[in-house]
Amino acid sequence: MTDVGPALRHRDDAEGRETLATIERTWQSPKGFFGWFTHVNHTNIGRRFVATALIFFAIAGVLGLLMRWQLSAPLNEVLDPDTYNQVMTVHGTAMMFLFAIPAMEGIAIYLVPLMIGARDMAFPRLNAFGYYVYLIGGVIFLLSLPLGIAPAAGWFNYVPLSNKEFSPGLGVDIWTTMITFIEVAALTAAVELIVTIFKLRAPGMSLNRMPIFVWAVLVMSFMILFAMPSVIVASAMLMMDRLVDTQFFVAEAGGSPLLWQHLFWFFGHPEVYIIFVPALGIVTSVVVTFAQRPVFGYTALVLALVSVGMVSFGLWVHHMYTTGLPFMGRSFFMAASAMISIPSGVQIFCWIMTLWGARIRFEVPMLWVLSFFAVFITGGLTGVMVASVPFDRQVHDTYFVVAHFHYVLVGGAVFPLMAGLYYWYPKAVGRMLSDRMGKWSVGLSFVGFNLAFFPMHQLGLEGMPRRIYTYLPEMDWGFLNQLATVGAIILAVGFGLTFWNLIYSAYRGTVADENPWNAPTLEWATTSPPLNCNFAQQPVVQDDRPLWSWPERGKRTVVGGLRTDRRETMVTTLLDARPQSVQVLPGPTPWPFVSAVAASVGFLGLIFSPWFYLIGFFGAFVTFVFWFWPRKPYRED
Amino acid sequence: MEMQKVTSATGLGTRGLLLFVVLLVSGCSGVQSVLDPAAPDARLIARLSWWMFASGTFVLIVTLGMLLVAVNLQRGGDRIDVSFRTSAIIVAIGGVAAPVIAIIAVGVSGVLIGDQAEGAEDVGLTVEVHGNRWWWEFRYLDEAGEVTAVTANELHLPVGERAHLLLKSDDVIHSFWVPNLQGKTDLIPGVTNSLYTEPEVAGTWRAQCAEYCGIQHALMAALVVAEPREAFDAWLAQQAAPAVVTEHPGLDVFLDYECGECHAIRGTAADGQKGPDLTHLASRETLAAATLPNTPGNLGGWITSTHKVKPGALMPPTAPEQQELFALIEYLGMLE
Amino acid sequence: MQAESDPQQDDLILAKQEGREALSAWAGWVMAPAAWALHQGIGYAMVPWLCALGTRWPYHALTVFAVGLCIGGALMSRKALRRSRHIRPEHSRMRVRMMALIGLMFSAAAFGGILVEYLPSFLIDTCNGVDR
Amino acid sequence: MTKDIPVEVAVDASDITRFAPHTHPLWWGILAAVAIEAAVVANLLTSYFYLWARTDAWPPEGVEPPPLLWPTLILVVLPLSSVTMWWAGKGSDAGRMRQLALGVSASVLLACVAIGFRSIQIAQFDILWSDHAYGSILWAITGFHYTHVVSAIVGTAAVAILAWMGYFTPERQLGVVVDTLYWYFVAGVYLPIYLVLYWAPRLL
Repeated sequence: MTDVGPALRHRDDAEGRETLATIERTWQSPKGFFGWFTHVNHTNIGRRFVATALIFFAIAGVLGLLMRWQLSAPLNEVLDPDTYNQVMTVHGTAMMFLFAIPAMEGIAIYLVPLMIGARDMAFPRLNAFGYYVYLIGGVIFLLSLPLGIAPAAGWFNYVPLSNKEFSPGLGVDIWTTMITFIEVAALTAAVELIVTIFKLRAPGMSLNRMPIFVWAVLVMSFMILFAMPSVIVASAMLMMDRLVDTQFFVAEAGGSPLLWQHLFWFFGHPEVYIIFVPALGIVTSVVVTFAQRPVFGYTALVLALVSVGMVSFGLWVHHMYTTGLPFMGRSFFMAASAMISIPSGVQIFCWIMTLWGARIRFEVPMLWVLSFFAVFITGGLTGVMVASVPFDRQVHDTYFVVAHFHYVLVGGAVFPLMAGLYYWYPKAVGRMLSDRMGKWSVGLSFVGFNLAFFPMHQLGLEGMPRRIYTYLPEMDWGFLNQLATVGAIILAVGFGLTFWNLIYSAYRGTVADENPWNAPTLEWATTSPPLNCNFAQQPVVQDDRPLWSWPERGKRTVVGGLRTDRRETMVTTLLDARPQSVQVLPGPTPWPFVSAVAASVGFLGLIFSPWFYLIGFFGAFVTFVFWFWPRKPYRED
Repeated sequence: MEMQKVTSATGLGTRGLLLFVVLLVSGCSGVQSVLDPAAPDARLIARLSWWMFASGTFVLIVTLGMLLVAVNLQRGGDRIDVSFRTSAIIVAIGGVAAPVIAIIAVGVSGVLIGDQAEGAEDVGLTVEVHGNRWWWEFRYLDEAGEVTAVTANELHLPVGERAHLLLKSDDVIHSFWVPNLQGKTDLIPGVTNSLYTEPEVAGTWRAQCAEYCGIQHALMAALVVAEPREAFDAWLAQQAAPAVVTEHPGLDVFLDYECGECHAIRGTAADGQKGPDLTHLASRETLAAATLPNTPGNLGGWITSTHKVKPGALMPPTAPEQQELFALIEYLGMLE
Repeated sequence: MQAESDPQQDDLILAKQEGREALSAWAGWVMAPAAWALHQGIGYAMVPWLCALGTRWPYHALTVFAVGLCIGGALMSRKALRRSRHIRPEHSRMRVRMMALIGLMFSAAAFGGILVEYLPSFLIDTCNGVDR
Repeated sequence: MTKDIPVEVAVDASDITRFAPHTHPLWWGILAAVAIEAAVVANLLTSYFYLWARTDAWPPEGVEPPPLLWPTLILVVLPLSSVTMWWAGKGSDAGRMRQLALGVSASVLLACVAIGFRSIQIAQFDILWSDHAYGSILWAITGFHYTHVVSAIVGTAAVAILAWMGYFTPERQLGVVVDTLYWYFVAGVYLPIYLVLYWAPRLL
């Protein structure tokens, strides 16, 4: 703590150093192995979320490569069909639940408090709890694959295929319990983010001054809040069907297989946008910074984000066009599905107009964003096509759809995520990522991606269905599949370079400045990496780009009078962000970890016996009570 | 296929956009292809597809073109500030007006074409399609709804007549899809769905299960044969009749090894219902759900090493003595 | 407590209107999506019933109701927008304008969305594909 | 660069309250949790109607809808426990800590009575969860609400113990406020469940 850091440069005297040292001690996380389990600071938890998600991404990516290897030639025998189906199921599930959502949440957890000028999130301990839940659930889920007991019913687990009768063994049980468990983590993060954004914004940051990224995270969190419950209900029903012989999905006993599809897709469709909405926020941040001008159409972008969130709840039936629903009912969803093109179009053109004629710096994050444009627009256009009932009845469940959603998800979410990694890495680590490796990574990923997934459109139209472990030589799909496999390898090399870059630059990268890109938002107003307390003094803002307007105003406004000997952060009003009260945040504690372990015992046990419901419930409850029980000496004002 | 020559000629280094164009312009003639329609419904959808590909490509080029202009406009020069009004107009045209046109176009064309392509008028023949793990059964119904003939993995239809397929499943969800003829519809336990189709020309196409249904989903297919009415009638009469040979050493082998527990050969003691009806096995072109050509060698291989051909298939492999196997193959080969 | 150095009376005028504004500025946010969701959800669920009934008037009534909700939302948002016209762009209460503007646009979007979803009912027979 | 710009203290937090239980972030957190639970209930009730719509007989042949007596008694007891909860909150706002302790304890007792009634009523169900989808959804919704009442009781019991220990003060009553909010939800959500499970099959 000898370096006072720029945050307190105005008081770079003995007293200033002393004050900052006290605050930093207050906000410090314990060191050592056991200390690791007590961390609650959002920067620690956010970093862990992102790192874990990236590891899961790599694993799921390797599974994707395995599938591509198997499919590179007709009647290939790299994987036997059962293994292939397990690999396919785990690839899809892991990419969705273990990588995409947690990675976005992790970035949000890391950045949102910094961006809104808060010192931490509203419920730091809940945050830590969510992480352990995610880690435990994810590891157990992935372990099922090497043990050979992984689920093999596809990531959307259609009943009756996933019933006990047609999927005996533990696979689907592991899916239902662990996915529900991981969703608990997603829900805690969503609650946490909503409350943090609502109540902990820096004074002056009224709703119309929030960075677009924060708006995107807010929309994402609300979507999680309303979408996840339906898949939790669905998987709980499936769990009970398998465990205690309920009849929710059994047609002979009054149940309905279509109920599962409705519940699953009512979650499943928003899920795609849950992944994609924060990516839009990342794109906006990058576009603004590298065009060096305020975003065009702030209000329009907010409108677009919120309407993407809302409309996404009205599209789920377009996953069920082929299930024999009445035609008029389906036709309602045709227009609704195509409607998502309006907010997407508005956003794309707002970005184009922001970039129009600007002096753009083509740094690596900007290059990722440019590849995002090309790939995402293609995916969006095929998305409008599959909104059409007759066309969808031909391409549904074929490789055309595989191509479409990889264009949307990889192009629309992973490329922006990569842009985000390159953009915010200097802030989080304090060093720049290698530029050369970054450029190679963008180029290889872009070429590899298109080579891997573009031919799949053609394959789908030639009749290749999804989720097949092999195909006959007479089908003539061999060449395009080979092409796709080559592309997948190039794509993997591209992403792999970024992974290596992340590790390499942590030690060898050039040291990053406080604000290396000259960005306008608050996360760049503190040291790189941020102080334990984020901001020595919480900022007060007058517009949505404080770092550009402070120099113009010639002064930087801050909050004074927060105590240094305990963790305090400002609470402001929801809409106008007027100062309202001060929240005292809790310090390091192991209880979230203990609670997560207790809850995971309950969930894991459910695979074997329904009684673990009670064990987990009461186990978690007891630890919660310990967690919340006020400790003496009670807080005094 | 023609398309492959074109793509390989341009080489692997082809850039995305070029590839896009190349792939699109090369129609291909497959037995399982959306872009090679052989029925009015599929033709309508194929035409719609081409329209959508063309307009999609146009939109992609325009939007990316604008982006390229935007980012290249001022490389190194001074920055240009576009007025709020101009920007707003461009956003309104590109982001609102164009999508609205697209929505209306997609919506109206989808409704009209979709409705027509699912049309249920002038239905002649009715066939029950049963999805099983992992093979198809077709039961031909007469006017009264009685089953006249049962066959497996080979659907025959008269040319130029609209057939009504009743889709049923007793195990998991499957989806019946003949890309050349019609879009797919799912077979869902507890529900009977309908699909209407009308081949325009005589020919053979491939039907594929399109909804993931377990370990052998990949190789769950069937042949769809469209033939003129007379040929079809003859075929149906033949399929409706009991087995042509009911006394043969091979049949004894069949019964000894309990094949009759699952398979039926009408006119003999074999009356199992779990597996495909084999009464006229020799009349079919393929074995194992359109996976192998129907030759004596393949039949023997399928009987003895079922799980090498299709791991996880529900038929247990049988290992008769060589003599018995030959008799069995010979007998099954006589079941015209 | 204000971070801005705005004239005090500005805040006073605004504070008086706050209650009404808070409601009307949010009207479009709540009513428009609700109208769209109702129209779509109920419309979707009522198709087999409409087919059995042999008439479409319940659906028309539903559409009129949903469109009415949208128009109501739009009117209230417009009112909030007008009332907030004098707010200076650098004031933090600019967000009232933003909320109202977004509410207005939501109402317009939902209105359009409902009409586009309403359109097919004129082009096709209700009973197509209602087998069960 | 930011660090070179002179600083001005625009908001002084020294005098701003550290105790604001009614606008505390935790209050909003519980509200979000309630929104999640409400979404779960909405999904369950929608599933109930969906299954109903796809079945010929609901409840299935030979099964009676659950009797009305006990559920209706619960409909009295649970709101009553909310009233005592509200009264307890009033007390803690005004600094009458005895009232708080009494009110909270009364709520716990009333909820225990409700759980008792609920158990009787579950024993009266005419159908098992494994017999028919109707039984499955009936038991699932009932079990869901049962679990919530139990967890509300456990949480409130903890608050009651703290209240008797004299932990709470007018400033330090966040626990009471959030517990009350959750309690209102658990009591309030019973109404739609009651109407759907007990009246809908009789009336529709």
